[in-house]
Amino acid sequence: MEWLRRLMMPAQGSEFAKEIDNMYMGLFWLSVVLFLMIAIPTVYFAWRYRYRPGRVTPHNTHNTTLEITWTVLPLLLCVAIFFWGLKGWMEYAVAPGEAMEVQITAKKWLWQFEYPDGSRTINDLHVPINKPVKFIMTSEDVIHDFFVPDMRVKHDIIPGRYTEVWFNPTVHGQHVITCAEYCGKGHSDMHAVLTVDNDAEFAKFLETGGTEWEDYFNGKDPKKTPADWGKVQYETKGCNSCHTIDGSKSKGPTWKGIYGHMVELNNGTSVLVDDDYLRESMLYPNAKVVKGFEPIMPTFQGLLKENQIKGLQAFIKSLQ
Amino acid sequence: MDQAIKTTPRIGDRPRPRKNYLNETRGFKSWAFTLDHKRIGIMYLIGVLFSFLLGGIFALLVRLTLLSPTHKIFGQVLLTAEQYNRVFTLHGAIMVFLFIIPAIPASLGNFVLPLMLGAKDVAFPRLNLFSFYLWLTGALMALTAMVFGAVDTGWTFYTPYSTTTDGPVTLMTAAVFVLGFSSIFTGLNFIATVHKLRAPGMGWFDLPLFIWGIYSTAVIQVLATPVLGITLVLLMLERSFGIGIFDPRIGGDPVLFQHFFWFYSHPAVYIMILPGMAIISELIPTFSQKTIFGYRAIAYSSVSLALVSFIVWGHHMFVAGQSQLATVVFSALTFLVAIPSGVKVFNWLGTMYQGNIKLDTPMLYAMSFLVLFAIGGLTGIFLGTLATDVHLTDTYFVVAHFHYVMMGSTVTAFIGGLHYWWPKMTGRMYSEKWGRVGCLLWNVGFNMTFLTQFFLGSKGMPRRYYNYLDQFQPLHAFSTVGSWIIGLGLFITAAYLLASLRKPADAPDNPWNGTTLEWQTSSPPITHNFEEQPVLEREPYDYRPVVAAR
Amino acid sequence: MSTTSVDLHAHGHEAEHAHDPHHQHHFTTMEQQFDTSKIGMWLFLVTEVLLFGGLFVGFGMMQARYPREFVEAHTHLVRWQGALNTVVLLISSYTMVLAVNAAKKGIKSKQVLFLALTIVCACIFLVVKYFEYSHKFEEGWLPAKYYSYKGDSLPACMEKSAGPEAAAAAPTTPPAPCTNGYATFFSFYFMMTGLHGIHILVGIIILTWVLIRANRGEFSSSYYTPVDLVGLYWHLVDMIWIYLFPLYYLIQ
Amino acid sequence: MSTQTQTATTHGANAHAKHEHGGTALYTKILIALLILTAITVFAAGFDFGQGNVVIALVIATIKASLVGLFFMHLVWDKPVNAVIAMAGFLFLGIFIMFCLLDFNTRNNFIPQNMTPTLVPLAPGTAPAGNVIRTNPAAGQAEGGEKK
Repeated sequence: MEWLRRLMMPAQGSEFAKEIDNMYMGLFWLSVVLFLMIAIPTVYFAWRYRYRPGRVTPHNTHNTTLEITWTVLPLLLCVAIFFWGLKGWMEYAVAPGEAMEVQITAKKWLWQFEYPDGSRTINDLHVPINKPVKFIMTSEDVIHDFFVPDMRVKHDIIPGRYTEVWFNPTVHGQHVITCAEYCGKGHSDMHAVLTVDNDAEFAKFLETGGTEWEDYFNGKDPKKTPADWGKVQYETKGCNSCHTIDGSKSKGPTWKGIYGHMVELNNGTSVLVDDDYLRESMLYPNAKVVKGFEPIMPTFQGLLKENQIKGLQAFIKSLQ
Repeated sequence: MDQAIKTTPRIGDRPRPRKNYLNETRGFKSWAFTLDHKRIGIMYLIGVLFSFLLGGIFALLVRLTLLSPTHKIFGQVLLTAEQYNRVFTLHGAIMVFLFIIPAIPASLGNFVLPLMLGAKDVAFPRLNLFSFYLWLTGALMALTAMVFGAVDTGWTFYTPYSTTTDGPVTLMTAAVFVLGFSSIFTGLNFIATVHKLRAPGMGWFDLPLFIWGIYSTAVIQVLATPVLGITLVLLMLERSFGIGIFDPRIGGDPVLFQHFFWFYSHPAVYIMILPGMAIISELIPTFSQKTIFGYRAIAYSSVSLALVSFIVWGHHMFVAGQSQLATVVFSALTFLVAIPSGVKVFNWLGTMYQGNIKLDTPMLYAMSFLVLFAIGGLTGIFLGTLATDVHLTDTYFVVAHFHYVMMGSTVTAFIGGLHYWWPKMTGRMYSEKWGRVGCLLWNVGFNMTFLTQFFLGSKGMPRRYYNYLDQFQPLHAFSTVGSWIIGLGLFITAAYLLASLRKPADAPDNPWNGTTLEWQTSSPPITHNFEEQPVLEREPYDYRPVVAAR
Repeated sequence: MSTTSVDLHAHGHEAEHAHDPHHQHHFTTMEQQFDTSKIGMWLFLVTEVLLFGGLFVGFGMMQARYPREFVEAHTHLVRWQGALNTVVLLISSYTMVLAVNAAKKGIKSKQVLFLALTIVCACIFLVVKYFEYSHKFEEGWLPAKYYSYKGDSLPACMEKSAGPEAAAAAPTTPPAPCTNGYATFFSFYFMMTGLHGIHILVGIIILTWVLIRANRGEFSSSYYTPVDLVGLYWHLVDMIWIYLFPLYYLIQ
Repeated sequence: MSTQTQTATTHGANAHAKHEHGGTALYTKILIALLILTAITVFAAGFDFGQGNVVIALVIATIKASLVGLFFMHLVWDKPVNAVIAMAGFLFLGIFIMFCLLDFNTRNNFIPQNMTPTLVPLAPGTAPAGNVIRTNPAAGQAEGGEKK
């Protein structure tokens, strides 16, 4: 009966999906049996006891045994089905502790995914294969619903609150993510692609910090230059808590007008501010500290991806 | 028929009285200010059928739009996404609030209930007329909202979408508020009528089962609808003043809105289905010419369905962000609904067993009900079960499920009941042959349209989608074709029913050999229903020959 | 199941009581008519209970959500005004029940007196309410987005988020002044007391109508349904206030 | 056989008027009881019982409402059906409250009840279309802090 399952259900992307399918098919066959128990007598009685003028019908008002039977048996059946459903639900509801956490922010009408290392993607979710992933979701406007048919999971995303859902993908490749709670004009176009990567692919994906940066480097959008990408890093990676971009002094040197100029270091030497120096300062900040400043900057090794460093370099270069 | 008359004691095919409720008085005023429950019932009937037509047109538009993923008909885009959202909202809101909820209780119920009780009228005739005008006001407000661009919230008005979207949402919710009060007053009227205006000799367990169904419905109408009223008021205030209860932006909780909404709207589902079941409980014994099997079981199951319907509303919110515990509790309680529904179905089958079954049009609809309701009910199990619901909720599976229950069951019963009481209401018999054709088309079209949608849903097609993935196209097209067959069937039904009105009155007082009191008066009934106060001498559905009874 | 004799008996009554001008044709007896009206009224009251009930539920849920804001907002209500109104309404209920009693006995003078007293109490209630409302308006304790009182002690949203996880984040978040809980409290205050006030107003109107009819001497021991039903309505309005009073004025 | 028809036949139309219920003396006593209960509830509110205050206030209110219902609204003497209707109203209101509370009180176990105004800086329009880069650093950090 595998063909029938295939006919009715989408591809199975996880062990959980298999369980749901088993349950679905179980209920399906049960329903078929119960349906025939109702439909066959309906048709059969209509034919077998069809109208004959003058036939006197028996005056059967009730049969207590029969009625108790068909009250109690369905009740027992229902109790069994409830617990069956509860079992699957518990699995759905409780994420394993070691699950990787991905933040989802839904908005009319797109999905933003944010990974533990801060990488972000839009409408493009990558997860490693055979590792549980937990999604912590919130919405910026109205209620949306994160629905991955292949994983058989779905949960509403509610503004002003966090909701959670998880799955453990076992099938390599692409799956559909759709919004299942009506959210207006673009509701039916609110799709995203879930790509289940193997470990190497996922590591590569994380290394480049998602795919969003590509938009800033491919030159398609004049509003998205590498310098803009750097500005985003400046604001989100915490650079702005110590470095200003307007020339004023803070805990660290300002970035305004330093690129291409010599600066004096606290060991008395001078250095030209170029891409190499900037990269070194981000990854090994205490190697060359500018005169008049404490060596307090933490290393950003591992926190900044190559494209982000490039972006920051371009951003600083643009601050003339 | 001759033989049948001999076997039952109370067919009064007396000469047709010259004056009946239709021709007693004439003129617009005699209808507009009538206090006669039969005339009010007829006015309701015209109103709800008009709403059904309107809602049906929107349904056909929705299906037509979904025929292809490009939405192009003869090279033209039929509806844009915004228009589509408005059209499915209108379809839902009109069908639910203007059609299904008042359909059976307010139209057929209004007409038949006092007749069945052997009463001259409902308890509060003026209130009855008032609720009709409330319905009319609500309907006009909804139409006005439609003219002013209509709303795109879905009939559920979920916040915060409904508090932030454009369009005359406030007017639309006000319309639903007014319609709610119409429903409340109808229910209130019926409860009082059933309590106090039963014919002499009619105890609670001598009530026809139709009355039990309508009574249970009325209980829900009175207890649940006020909460809808206050929910809509809160929604309007939230939208206009930002009171901070439903919109998270100003500190509210959107899930609380869903609690409020479903506290009414789940019981409202039973406002829709219970009267349908009530009609079936009349049709099956009448056309089986056999006493109902398990009278008390059916009566109790109606009442228990009404009561249980109040404690299961959370099953609409399994994945909507309510607490895990609440979800589990609501799922467990939801299964309770299955029991009385099953009991009813088995009892109906028990009634047909060894009957003398005449396959007239109303009985065909009753049998369709059994089959369609079985599908609707059984697919409900998939949705009540926690784990499978996660996958199926908010998809076309749900759409198909509730159409099987609301349309396949309630509307089927409504049409069956309309055919059943048509001779009583109008004094005319309709074409039996065309009746059967209509019923056949209804069944074929309905199953084509909605059985398909179960597959769409389980495959992962979310509901309320304008665009869809290409893989769903064949099923959508099939479903759309089915909707045209439904439309054709209903068109034929409307045509032969209207055609029957052109004939002179030809219906006998008791064309189906029914045993309930409404068949004891003339067709159509006289203004005060009965020449003399009928007295219940035997329990209802007693088909034993008179000799045996005495 | 029954016998026909009962029915004939009932028919006899119909003929007997057909004279009463208030007797509607579809009722067999006046008592049946009275009982039916009463059931209808009680059903209506149930819908009123559930209508208000929705607001009570909303209030309860929002109180659970903003416990501190709600408690603080409660202190802005003047307890003695609430208490005075409670007493006034209880007394009006008392005069109402005496009016019904008088109508039942057919004593016209007492009916008029007690109905008038009830109306007076209702008016006193509204006057007190007027002073209460105008004070709230002056201070800016207004519902929803019109809330403009500046003296609240806590920035509501910040306080709410101060869970263990959010604690670390809190210092970096600018403390956004947020009146959510307070405004919601006053939204509910105005909605619930306002809806109740509307019911009082409607009560005054129908009490006046009944008073006029009583003054005409329309009510007697055989027909006093309107007085009785208006009485039921009035007691329900009182009953709702019995719950509103502690919920709003006493929890501080 | 319906009971009301029997009642009608035995009592006649004015039957209800002949039942002597209540009376001024009883109503006065009820009024005094209500006023005393009001005083008690105001008095009790002066003490701090924590959550107990609400319970005490509601219990007293329910006693008062019952007195009004039973005596002023004649439920004690009335046909039982009216009392059943009245109880049904409160019963279903109770169901409504109970299940809402069931949800609200157990929700926090699973979802952090977190109402920081992350929405405010992220309001639509502040972010470029088609992109949700957060321009407000504070919001970004706050979000990061809450996340884990």
